[in-house]
Amino acid sequence: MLPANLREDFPLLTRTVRNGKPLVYLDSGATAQKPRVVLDAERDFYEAHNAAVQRGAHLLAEEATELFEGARADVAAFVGAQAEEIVWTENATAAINLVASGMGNASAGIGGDESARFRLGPGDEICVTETEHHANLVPWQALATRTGATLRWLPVDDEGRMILDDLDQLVTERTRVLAFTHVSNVTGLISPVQTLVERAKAVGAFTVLDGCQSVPHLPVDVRALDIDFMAMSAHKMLGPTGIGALYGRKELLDALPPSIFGGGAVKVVTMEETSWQEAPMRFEAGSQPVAQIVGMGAAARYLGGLGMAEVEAHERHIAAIMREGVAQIPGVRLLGPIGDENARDVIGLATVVVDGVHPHDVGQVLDDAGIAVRVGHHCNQPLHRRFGVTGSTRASAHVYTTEDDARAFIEALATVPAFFGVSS
Amino acid sequence: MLPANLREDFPLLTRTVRNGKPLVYLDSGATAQKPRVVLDAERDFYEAHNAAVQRGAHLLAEEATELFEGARADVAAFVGAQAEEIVWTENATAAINLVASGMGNASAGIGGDESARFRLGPGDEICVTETEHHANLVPWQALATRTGATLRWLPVDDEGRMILDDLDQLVTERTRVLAFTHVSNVTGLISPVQTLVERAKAVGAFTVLDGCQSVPHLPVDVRALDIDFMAMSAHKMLGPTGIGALYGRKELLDALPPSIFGGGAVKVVTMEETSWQEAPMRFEAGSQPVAQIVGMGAAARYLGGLGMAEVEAHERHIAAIMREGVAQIPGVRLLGPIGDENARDVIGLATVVVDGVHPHDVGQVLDDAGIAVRVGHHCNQPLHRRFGVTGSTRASAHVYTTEDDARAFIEALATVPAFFGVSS
Amino acid sequence: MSSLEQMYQQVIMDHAREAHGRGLVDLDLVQVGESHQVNTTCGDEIRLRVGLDHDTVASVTWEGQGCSISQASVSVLHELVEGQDLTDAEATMEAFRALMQAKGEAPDDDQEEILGDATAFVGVGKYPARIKCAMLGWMAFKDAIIQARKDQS
Amino acid sequence: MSSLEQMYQQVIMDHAREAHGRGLVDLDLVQVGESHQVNTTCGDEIRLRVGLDHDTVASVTWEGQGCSISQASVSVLHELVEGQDLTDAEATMEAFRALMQAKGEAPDDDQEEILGDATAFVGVGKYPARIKCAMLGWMAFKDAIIQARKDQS
Ligand SMILES: Cc1ncc(COP(=O)(O)O)c(C=O)c1O
Ligand SMILES: Cc1ncc(COP(=O)(O)O)c(C=O)c1O
Repeated sequence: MLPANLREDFPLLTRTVRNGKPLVYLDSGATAQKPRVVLDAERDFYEAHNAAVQRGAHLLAEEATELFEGARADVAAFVGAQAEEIVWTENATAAINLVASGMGNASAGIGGDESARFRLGPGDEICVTETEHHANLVPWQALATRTGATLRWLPVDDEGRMILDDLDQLVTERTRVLAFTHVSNVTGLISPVQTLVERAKAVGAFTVLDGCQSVPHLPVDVRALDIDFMAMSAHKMLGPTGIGALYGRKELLDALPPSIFGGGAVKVVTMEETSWQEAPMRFEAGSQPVAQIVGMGAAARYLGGLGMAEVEAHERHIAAIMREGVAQIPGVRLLGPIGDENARDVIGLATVVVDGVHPHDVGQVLDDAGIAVRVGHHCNQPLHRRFGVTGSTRASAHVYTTEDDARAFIEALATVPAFFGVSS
Repeated sequence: MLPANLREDFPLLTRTVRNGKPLVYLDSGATAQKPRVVLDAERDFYEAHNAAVQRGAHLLAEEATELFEGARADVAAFVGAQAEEIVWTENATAAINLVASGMGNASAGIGGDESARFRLGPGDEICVTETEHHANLVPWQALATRTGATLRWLPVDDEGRMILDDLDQLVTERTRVLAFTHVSNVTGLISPVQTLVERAKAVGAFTVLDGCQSVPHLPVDVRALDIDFMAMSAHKMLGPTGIGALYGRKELLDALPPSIFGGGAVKVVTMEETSWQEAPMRFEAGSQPVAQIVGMGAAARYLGGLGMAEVEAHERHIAAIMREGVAQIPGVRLLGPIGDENARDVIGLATVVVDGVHPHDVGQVLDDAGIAVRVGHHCNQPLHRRFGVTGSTRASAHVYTTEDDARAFIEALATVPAFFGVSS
Repeated sequence: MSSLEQMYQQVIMDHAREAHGRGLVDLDLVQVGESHQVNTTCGDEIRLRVGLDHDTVASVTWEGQGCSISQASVSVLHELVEGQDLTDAEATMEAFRALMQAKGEAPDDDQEEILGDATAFVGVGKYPARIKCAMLGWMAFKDAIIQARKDQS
Repeated sequence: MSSLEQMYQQVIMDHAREAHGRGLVDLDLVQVGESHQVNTTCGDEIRLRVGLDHDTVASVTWEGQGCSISQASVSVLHELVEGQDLTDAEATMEAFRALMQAKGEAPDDDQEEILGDATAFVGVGKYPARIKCAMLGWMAFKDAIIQARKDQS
């Protein structure tokens, strides 16, 4: 169980919205609210320790560096990695792009011999899935364009589950990268990571896991998952905006060329050429989001303190209430698995389509009741196209989401068909 | 004149350091301290308005979007640009990389016909200068490697001044990009922007200005400077860490392909291909550093409120005190112009080399006196090599720097040669 | 009337349910322009075709799908501007744009006369995220006119 | 003694002024290894060469430049480990590493005996940014030994 008074840690949750209604925040899948410890960590950094890290030889710089590297150790421990395997990035999108652009740069002759293993060309393949967020699709499309490699994808079935029947035909010796999400941001489905990783290893493909929707909600251990790279975003894990991280196996990070070039990432610079530092520094060009990094460390500690097994149990519980409730409303369709049995692999959210009512209109009615949800394609157009819709309405939970929140959503949702005169 | 009680706005400045000594912070060139209004703006965002921007249809999302776009308008106004000409980036390094990588991507076939004007290849040239920070050198080296273009540079003289005699031979019809800094982070010299821009325009080269050390310290108007792109970092202009911006002419931004791919930046995405939004959105893939953006807006308003002409006068005054003081110390060499006449183009800092004493050792003595300076190459190895040294000690000012700070620096610096037994 | 009811006035609901001008019509006119607009938040799209007969907006038809606000808005647009001369059509566009910026303030009598049924969209102005929806068809119209004026088919 | 004086003890100042082992020596030994280390903050570099004679560290020479701490440290390193057998040299390295981690705590008698002159670096441990300086030569030494053991020239 999570602490009963946990909501008190989150200042924003006391807000009222339209007509003074209390806020029911069900948009944590887009971005989570922040506990006071995270905000205090950032503020304390600014008020007492702010300085450039890893450079200055003065006291403030030492303190700032210690907080900066301490946060790296905290985030690493949170996902079972070594500190030097964590690279700071602006968000998860930047983390995935770092890998894809690094490979593109290797293919364009940047990074020398050590980066040869990352070179792609015509005849090589990159494999993704049909359930990917744009952040884990578009960078790979661009890499294919840059290198002449071919993009392929695992299809999904009507419930949004990856179809593994043709896995061996889709992921082959030609496959250099297999990139897929850990948890879908539309269906909430947890992917069959083990099967995919095993196949990738069998053919020697790098694995890139999109951990955006898993790391905040369930225990994640990169060694146990045995993946090569993983992207995550602090703002979805109760941390600050403006910071995320890439996990990468150290020996891979040390060989991958950077894709953002500048100070702090380099060893020797002449007008003609540049040599790079080792990972993670080689990827951290320019002044880093230090206050946010310190905040992300605090968020990892906060979540770790709650216990990710507890968090997972809570999020499954809330998702189940929402999904069961939705199933009772005529004219409302749930995207993803339906029914208890099938929903075992689902966590944290319920995404719905109301027959005959556009998601924007659904969202408007919920907003009027003080309920904040996300409407649209949730940066995942291909999966919506697969489901035969252009958009949907998503209610997503986090540690502070209550059963009452879930019920408020169901109640308000049930009024929608009638409001738009489409009740059956 | 700046307000007499201005220092009270900056909580960190009351800190004490080694042995309880009051802090003399002279490392603003690396990163500036933050006024309370900036910290409050960030905190208020998190506590009352935090939500994903430009997507949700709920009240919080509306409020967050309004603050987000309001900050864009504030930052744009601060440098004389239109709001849609401001692209948020993690820092100035990322802003410069956005332009360089975008051109690299255009050259690799990304972005279609509209991006043709940004394609580079063998025979084309990119021109930088010998005084560039690594952030405005290494991305261009990488672009040259990617495209086969040739990198050239304007040399500097013994005082660090760009030598313009051969400008017409170095910037020619072959030159596609002329990238240079507005103010040097080592010498504090203000560059001859007008001469450089005129030459670039005459040959049809794009101009990229590194505004890191100018925007925080003097009035900058991108229209008056008539440049194509400019990079800036919030953390040097009293704003939060983790946020910067790229200014770009709208018609150029709309044609340049992105280099970070993901959600929010795209229009229509299928598994096969993607079309992008217009600028600035096309460059803002992934969840943005919204709280930091709001903080950057507050910083721009704060500086604007002080009046940049006042700020400039203050920074010139402090620099003059430091430089005159340094000139009195035997065995200490000033990098950059020397003497009143020559120093007219210098702002905000004094960078020194103590004969026979390594900068780390200089910094240690200053640190012991509570004075925070930067030691090393300041991410500018080529210029130090040009000056015949590997590193130096830099004292840099901002609005809160006092005459007493400047004098404390001089006094402590004067003790260094004797401490290391190298007095003449 | 709650804000929600003020937004979804009966006029809007009716237009949304039975939208006018839907279905692109082949035009045998000198100046024809077309525009395709996408609301990137939700993927809604409208393709709108305008035919000019000298200075008259002779035909406005469209296809696409979207929320009730965007559908009703383009339907009302069709009703209002088809048949207007260009000057009046521009005034109508301007009045609608002003209504969207008014944050829910009722328009004055002059404006109301220009806007007709479109006055019902007043409640949308309170919701910044929905203004994009209401403007989608109008953006397409504006752009299609520019295209039509270039055209000499 | 202030922290500053504790850091720059006379021993260190002397070694910095007149560093030992400077100047790479050509070695006619079976196992020779070399390493080049850069302190990326300041650009300081050290190139260090080790020659092994069976299990003995027969020669340690170096070139490069840097701050007084890095120069004094590599000078003391030369004095301590040249002539030691490999086991003792590793113990010396380990003791120096531990001294750097000790945040300014004085070493115990055993350690002090191993460290000799190097004990003077105790004050450096209080300044994380300077530990890198003090370690530069030692990192090069560690790496050069690895290289030497691979070598069978
Ligand atoms: C002149 C100059 N350019 C670029 C940069 C890089 O800025 P940032 O580290 O914020 O990306 C700096 C600061 O380090 C600078 O002083
Ligand atoms: C599954 C998934 N991947 C990637 C992202 C992108 O994360 P960010 O916007 O923080 O870069 C998101 C969130 O929007 C997501 O849900």
